[in-house]
Amino acid sequence: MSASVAHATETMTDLPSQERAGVIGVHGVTKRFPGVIAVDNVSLTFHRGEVHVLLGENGAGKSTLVGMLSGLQEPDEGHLTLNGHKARLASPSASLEAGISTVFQHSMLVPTLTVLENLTLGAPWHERPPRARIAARMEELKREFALSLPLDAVVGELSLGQQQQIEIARALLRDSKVLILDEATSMLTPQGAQELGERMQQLVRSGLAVIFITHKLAEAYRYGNRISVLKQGALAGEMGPEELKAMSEEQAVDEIVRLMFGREAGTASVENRKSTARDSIVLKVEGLSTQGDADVMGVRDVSLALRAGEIVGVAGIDGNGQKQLAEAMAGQRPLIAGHVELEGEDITRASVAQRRRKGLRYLTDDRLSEGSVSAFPISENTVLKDIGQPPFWVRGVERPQRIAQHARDLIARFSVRTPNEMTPIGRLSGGNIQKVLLGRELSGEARVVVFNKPTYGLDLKNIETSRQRISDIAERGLGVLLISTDLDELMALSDRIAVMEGGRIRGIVENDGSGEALRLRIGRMMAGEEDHKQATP
Amino acid sequence: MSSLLTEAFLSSLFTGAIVAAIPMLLAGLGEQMSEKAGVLNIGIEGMMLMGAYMGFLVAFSTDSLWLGFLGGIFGGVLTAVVMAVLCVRLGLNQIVIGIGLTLGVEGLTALLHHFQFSRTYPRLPAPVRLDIPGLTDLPVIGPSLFGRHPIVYLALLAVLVLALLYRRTNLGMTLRAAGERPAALDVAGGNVLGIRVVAVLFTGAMAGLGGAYLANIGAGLFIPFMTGGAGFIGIVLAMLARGRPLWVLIGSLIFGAALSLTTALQVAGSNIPTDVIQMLPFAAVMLVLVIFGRRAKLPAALGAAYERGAR
Amino acid sequence: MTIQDNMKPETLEPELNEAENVRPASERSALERILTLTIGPIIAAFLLSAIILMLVGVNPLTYYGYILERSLFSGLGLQQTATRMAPLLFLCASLIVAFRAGLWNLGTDGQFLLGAVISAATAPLLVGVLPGWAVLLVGFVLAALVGAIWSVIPALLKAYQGVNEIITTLMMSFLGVLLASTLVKLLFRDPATTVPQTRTLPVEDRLPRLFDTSISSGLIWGLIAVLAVHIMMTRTAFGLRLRMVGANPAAATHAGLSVPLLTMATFGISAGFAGLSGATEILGVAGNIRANWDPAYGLMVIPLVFLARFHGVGSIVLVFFYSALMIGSESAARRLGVPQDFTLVLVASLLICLGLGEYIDQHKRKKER
Amino acid sequence: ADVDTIAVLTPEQGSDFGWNQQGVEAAKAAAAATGVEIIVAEGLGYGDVRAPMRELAADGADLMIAHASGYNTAGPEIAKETGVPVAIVDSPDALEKGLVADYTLSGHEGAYLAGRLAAKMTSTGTVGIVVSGEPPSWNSQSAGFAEGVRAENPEVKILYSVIGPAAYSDAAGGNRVTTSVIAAGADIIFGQGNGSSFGMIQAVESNKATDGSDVLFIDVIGDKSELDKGHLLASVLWDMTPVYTAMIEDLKADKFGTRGYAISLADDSVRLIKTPQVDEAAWNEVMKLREQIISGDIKVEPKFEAEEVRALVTLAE
Ligand SMILES: Nc1ncnc2c1ncn2[C@@H]1O[C@H](COP(=O)(O)OP(=O)(O)OP(=O)(O)O)[C@@H](O)[C@H]1O
Ligand SMILES: Nc1ncnc2c1ncn2[C@@H]1O[C@H](COP(=O)(O)OP(=O)(O)OP(=O)(O)O)[C@@H](O)[C@H]1O
Ligand SMILES: [Mg+2]
Ligand SMILES: [Mg+2]
Repeated sequence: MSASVAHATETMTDLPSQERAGVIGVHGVTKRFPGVIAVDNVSLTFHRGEVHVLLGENGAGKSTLVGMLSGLQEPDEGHLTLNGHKARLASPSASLEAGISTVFQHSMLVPTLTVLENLTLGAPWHERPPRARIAARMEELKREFALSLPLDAVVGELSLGQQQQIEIARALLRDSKVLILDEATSMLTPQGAQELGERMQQLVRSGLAVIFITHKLAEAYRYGNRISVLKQGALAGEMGPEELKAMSEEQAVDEIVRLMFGREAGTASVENRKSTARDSIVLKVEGLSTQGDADVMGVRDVSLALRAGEIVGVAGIDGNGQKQLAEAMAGQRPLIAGHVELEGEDITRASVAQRRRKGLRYLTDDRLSEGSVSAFPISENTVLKDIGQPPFWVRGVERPQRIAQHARDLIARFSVRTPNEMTPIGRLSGGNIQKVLLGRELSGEARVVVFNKPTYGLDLKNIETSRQRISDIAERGLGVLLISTDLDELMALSDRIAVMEGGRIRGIVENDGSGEALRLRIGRMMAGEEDHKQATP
Repeated sequence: MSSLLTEAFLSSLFTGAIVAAIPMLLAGLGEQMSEKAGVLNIGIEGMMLMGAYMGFLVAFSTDSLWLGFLGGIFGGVLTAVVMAVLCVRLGLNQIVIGIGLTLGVEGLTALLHHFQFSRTYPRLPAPVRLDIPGLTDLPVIGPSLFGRHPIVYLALLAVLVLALLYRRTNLGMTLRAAGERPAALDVAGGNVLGIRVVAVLFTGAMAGLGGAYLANIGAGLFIPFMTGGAGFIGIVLAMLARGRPLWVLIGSLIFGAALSLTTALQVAGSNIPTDVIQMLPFAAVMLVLVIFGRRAKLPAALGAAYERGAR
Repeated sequence: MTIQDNMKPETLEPELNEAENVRPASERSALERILTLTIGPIIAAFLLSAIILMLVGVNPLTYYGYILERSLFSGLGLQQTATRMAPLLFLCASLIVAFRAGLWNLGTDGQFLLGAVISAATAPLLVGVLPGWAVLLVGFVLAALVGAIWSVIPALLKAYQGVNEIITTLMMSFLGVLLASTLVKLLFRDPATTVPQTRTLPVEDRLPRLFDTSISSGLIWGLIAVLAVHIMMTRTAFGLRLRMVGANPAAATHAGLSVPLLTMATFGISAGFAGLSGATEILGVAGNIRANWDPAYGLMVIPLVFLARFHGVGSIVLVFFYSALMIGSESAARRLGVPQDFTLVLVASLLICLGLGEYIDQHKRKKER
Repeated sequence: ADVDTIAVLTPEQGSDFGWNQQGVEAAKAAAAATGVEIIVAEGLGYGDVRAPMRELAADGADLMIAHASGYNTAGPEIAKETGVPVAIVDSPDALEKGLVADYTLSGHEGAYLAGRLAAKMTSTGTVGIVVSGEPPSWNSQSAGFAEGVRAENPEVKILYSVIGPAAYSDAAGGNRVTTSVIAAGADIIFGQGNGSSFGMIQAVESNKATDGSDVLFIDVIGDKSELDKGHLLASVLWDMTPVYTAMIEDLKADKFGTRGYAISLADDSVRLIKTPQVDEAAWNEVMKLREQIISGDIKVEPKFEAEEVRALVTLAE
């Protein structure tokens, strides 16, 4: 790892000075959306031969800035420059023509088309697909970057990691001058992320400018030559190559955190919480199996027991049956075998609503398309899982006042930032939606809460408060099943960690604080190796 | 039943199937392109009717069937322009505007017909037919398949041309991207609204041609409301054809055959009440929907307006 | 099939809430918005239609004046307008349920006719057997049932197979229209007439007229139906469930609702109201049904309900407006020689102009921030 | 009673060379003959006609002729409600003195003659009947035609086909079905339809019979000879002027509603139009038959049911 860091800080020196004007720049740009100033009078220059890292909390305006550079949005104020000249990028094609290639935060592939077609996308409609040319270029990429893709595979059938590779390949195929990667490492394994880091360094050495956006501060330090921090749309600080080189990783991270949050955010985070597990078993799952199909993996023969006050983590690479397990427990997915017990009561046949009333709660990982109805006001969203129940409904008739009051309480208790409870929930930021959903799951008599990736996509500050809440819940004596792809999170919070792979539990390990060794053991199980020292309570 | 399988029965079946299939084929091919590109073009019925009216008007006033077809295409495109502006460029609801357009064109053409033709009912001369020597003389299928107006062969050729275009050029891929993930096409440098507008206009052109066929070849004159749901059948054909022109052809032939079977059964003197026979084509479509409906995979962004950068 | 997600009528609504909740008072005045959203487009639509009238040589002022006079300003015209509203109101109720629940029930014409046929077939036979009110009740109940039954196939296909309801309901509608006339000819035909039609329910056994007018009390029931549906959809738990399925089925499943069952229920209620609509026309006005009769109200009401943004009161206003137009234009057809089809042109122009108005409004609001 | 204004109500525009046009023109002629004013209300559709009827009553009509079988429920009801006499069609039993009269129109005698003519002139030995729907008045003509063909030559095959749904305006459907019928061997088509008849004529003009000869068309109710391009053989023309005139006179004489009215060969209210395509010899024979019908030597009974028609045409065994 230190090798690549060394590369990173070297490349700058031998570039001709005229290049210092910057291949692309933004000057005093401002972009407003209803109710928010997404980007606020930002000026930045991106240079050839540099990996320029953009950092900032959720909603800081990073993607909006990217949008302006890639022609998706035009600034309300300010302007862009290309090679020092004022320029306008009115459409994505204008941006592509200017030599700017972007890998967006959210996948921009067409899942029903083949890899080749996705790589050709945007070519004039009357031309024939340039298969031979693309195949030849892919060969080159394969040699240069070890990027290898099945050209005739349908994209939707590939893994998310492979899909991200397609997007990177697409950006590389266009002989671009600027490459923008917006959270391009989010779906990659640590290994993949490192490869990408090395690839970026390779690219800047060949004369490109790379703009790299990430939430992982260590990555920023390791792969970046220059770091800019955005805060609430405005530029909060910049760290040049010399400055960066002079700092250690820890120092740099501290500095970034200070710039981003204005305080030492990292320190207060829940470090290996103390177990609050009690003896009574609140949730027991035995031999649970679900039907799989082409799109979703089935869960096979999962058994698990959860004690009051205990947090059991579920680790695994995304898509190995975790979501299906959670859904099966919540009653959302039919079982083909096995049974579920809640505090000794068999709830295998209970419906979602019945389970909820008995105290089994499930916080989905898909806040927007599953957890909330974005067009409905916050107030209605807080009671979506209690439709028809008193006190919000009396004999089926809505009590709007009661609901509004309930929503206002929840907003206050979970400090949801919103104009009022009538605001459509889709208008809130991801973190605030998450707070509403959390509040919804925890209201009333909860006994067991299943969290599915509760901090996914949140910024450091929000991650921290969310983790604190989860830990508090366990302390109150609830059982918590915590599904996450983030091993650090699991190791910080869980009493035990179950590892899922291929729809099965490969093993359950005690979180004994053994650090790297445990991490390695879990990693092996995630890759499908059976763990024989299963620890069951 | 064996006595039904006479030459008379079969030739009326084949003849009727082809005659009935052509307008639906044209409409279905047109609709297919819109649907691929993510626009559910419910206004196609109106486009057909406008095509029928304009097609007849031009053919009648210029004495040229071919100019008439051009007129039909123009009429269809004219209607499609409204749809393209309102639904593609401005993002208004496609179903409501589609229904509105259809109603509007029904009213408008009936009104114009009333003031122009309703006292005289002018008709066009019988269309020339392209007799293919030898083939036309074949028993049963000869006169039905061959010896039709050239536009029939053009419609069949359109199936081939479209299939090739979709397969051999970037067109198919671009359309599918616009229908599946318009944002992906946009950021790749494609022109989402452009391709959608083109698709909607193409639908208008094909529907207009289909309408002109109905008026000029099918009837020899324009009658208000004469399309009678052919456009809606086109929508169903396009939805079931999963993006393949050949399937639209097969579907339209099946539907045409079902329509024609109602005639053929009657001509053959079947004793089933005609009211019951006439439900056949629609019952056939429902049956197909019940059996295959699930497989009618529609584009993910079908019906959704695209606005760059919206979220 | 994800088409439903995009085309959900429900998803078109948020702009409304936005207008209510977020806009600070300082922005464009309410008056200006009303101008761009309603009054402007209505005037534009009438102007557009006026141009078309002028093209065919009719003086638009004479025409519009005539329509107003005939449908609203004469006692007789107003009564006719009110009577014409009844079946349309029931159709509004039908569509409001479906649209708010995210389903495109485009098959109301078939449901309407089959409802009409069953009520026309049964009611006259029951006269004398049951008391008058019971005859009507049976007619209405059967019509609702038959309408609902006609939606079962699209409902099942949609709920359990995900088959797009636009095509299935349209096809079932074509089929229903044919079946209705076949039933009249083959099963329910009045043997006493040469014309294929059902037995006639005597005038005195139909829905009572209001006071001393010729207005059918179907109007009252239609108004009740629309308002009841409106309240159900906006104020009850059941309505919220339906709306939730409409707005986001995944969230509904997540919240423990049975999306397939609620989908079936939506179809049943919507189609049931369409059947009732057919029954009001028969039991309130026509008294019998003839083979091949198809007023095709269903497709026409869709734009109206849409323009009203699925709002009950808004729909009532638009139905009133449309009925007046229909009555007036029937009269104008005779006096001014403009075929009734012209109303279609007028409604289409309205739809287009109101759509444009909405677009302009949104655009302006975007620019303002 | 005093009669100064009558009204005629038609479902479609009175310019269709058929049912509506004949009705409107006859009403105008009858009004002129009896010296009364006339209000023409055309294009009212097949829906609820109560609103326009109430309005016409309020506008002072002394007699309303509801010229569509779809109006025969509303007609008597409005007559009772407003007291204005109404004439309706196809309801012989609905007579009510001073209020409701019926005129049941059946051109079966004319159609019979057309059938005789067709059977004489067919060269393929097959004739076709194409109808857009099966209302009673058309059934009676289809049956009359088939009986005529049978009587002339039992060997001639009679193909029968109903176009289908929405068929009244389905010109293309008319063409398609007629084309099929021609392909199945017919060389003379007896066609009944509104807008769809024009499609039938188009098919007749653009297809050759299976033996290569020209196909001919026999029309009903109206007179399309000015539109003809050499394929019109005849038309069974209905003239309602005598009917309406009699009605007005009965009304004046306070006898309205005491009898029904009909059209017949005898007073030429039903007659066959001759075109250049008619074979002279055949025509003369047919005219002789006409005399026999009028004199009662040949009896042609009207048959209003679709089943009765199907029983007469050629069925599969
Ligand atoms: N199209 C849009 N419409 C409305 N608001 C938007 C839009 N795009 C961005 N915003 C808002 O602008 C702000 C900046 O968003 P942006 O996506 O740039 O943040 P980000 O820094 O990329 O955040 P993240 O780390 O979550 O990706 C946010 O408050 C966001 O909600
Ligand atoms: N469709 C939209 N229309 C208007 N405003 C929107 C829209 N989407 C998002 N926003 C604005 O964007 C903000 C939320 O954006 P986003 O979801 O990117 O936030 P976030 O960065 O995830 O926030 P958090 O830090 O709380 O997670 C809201 O404040 C809202 O005003
Ligand atoms: Mg971002
Ligand atoms: Mg976010």
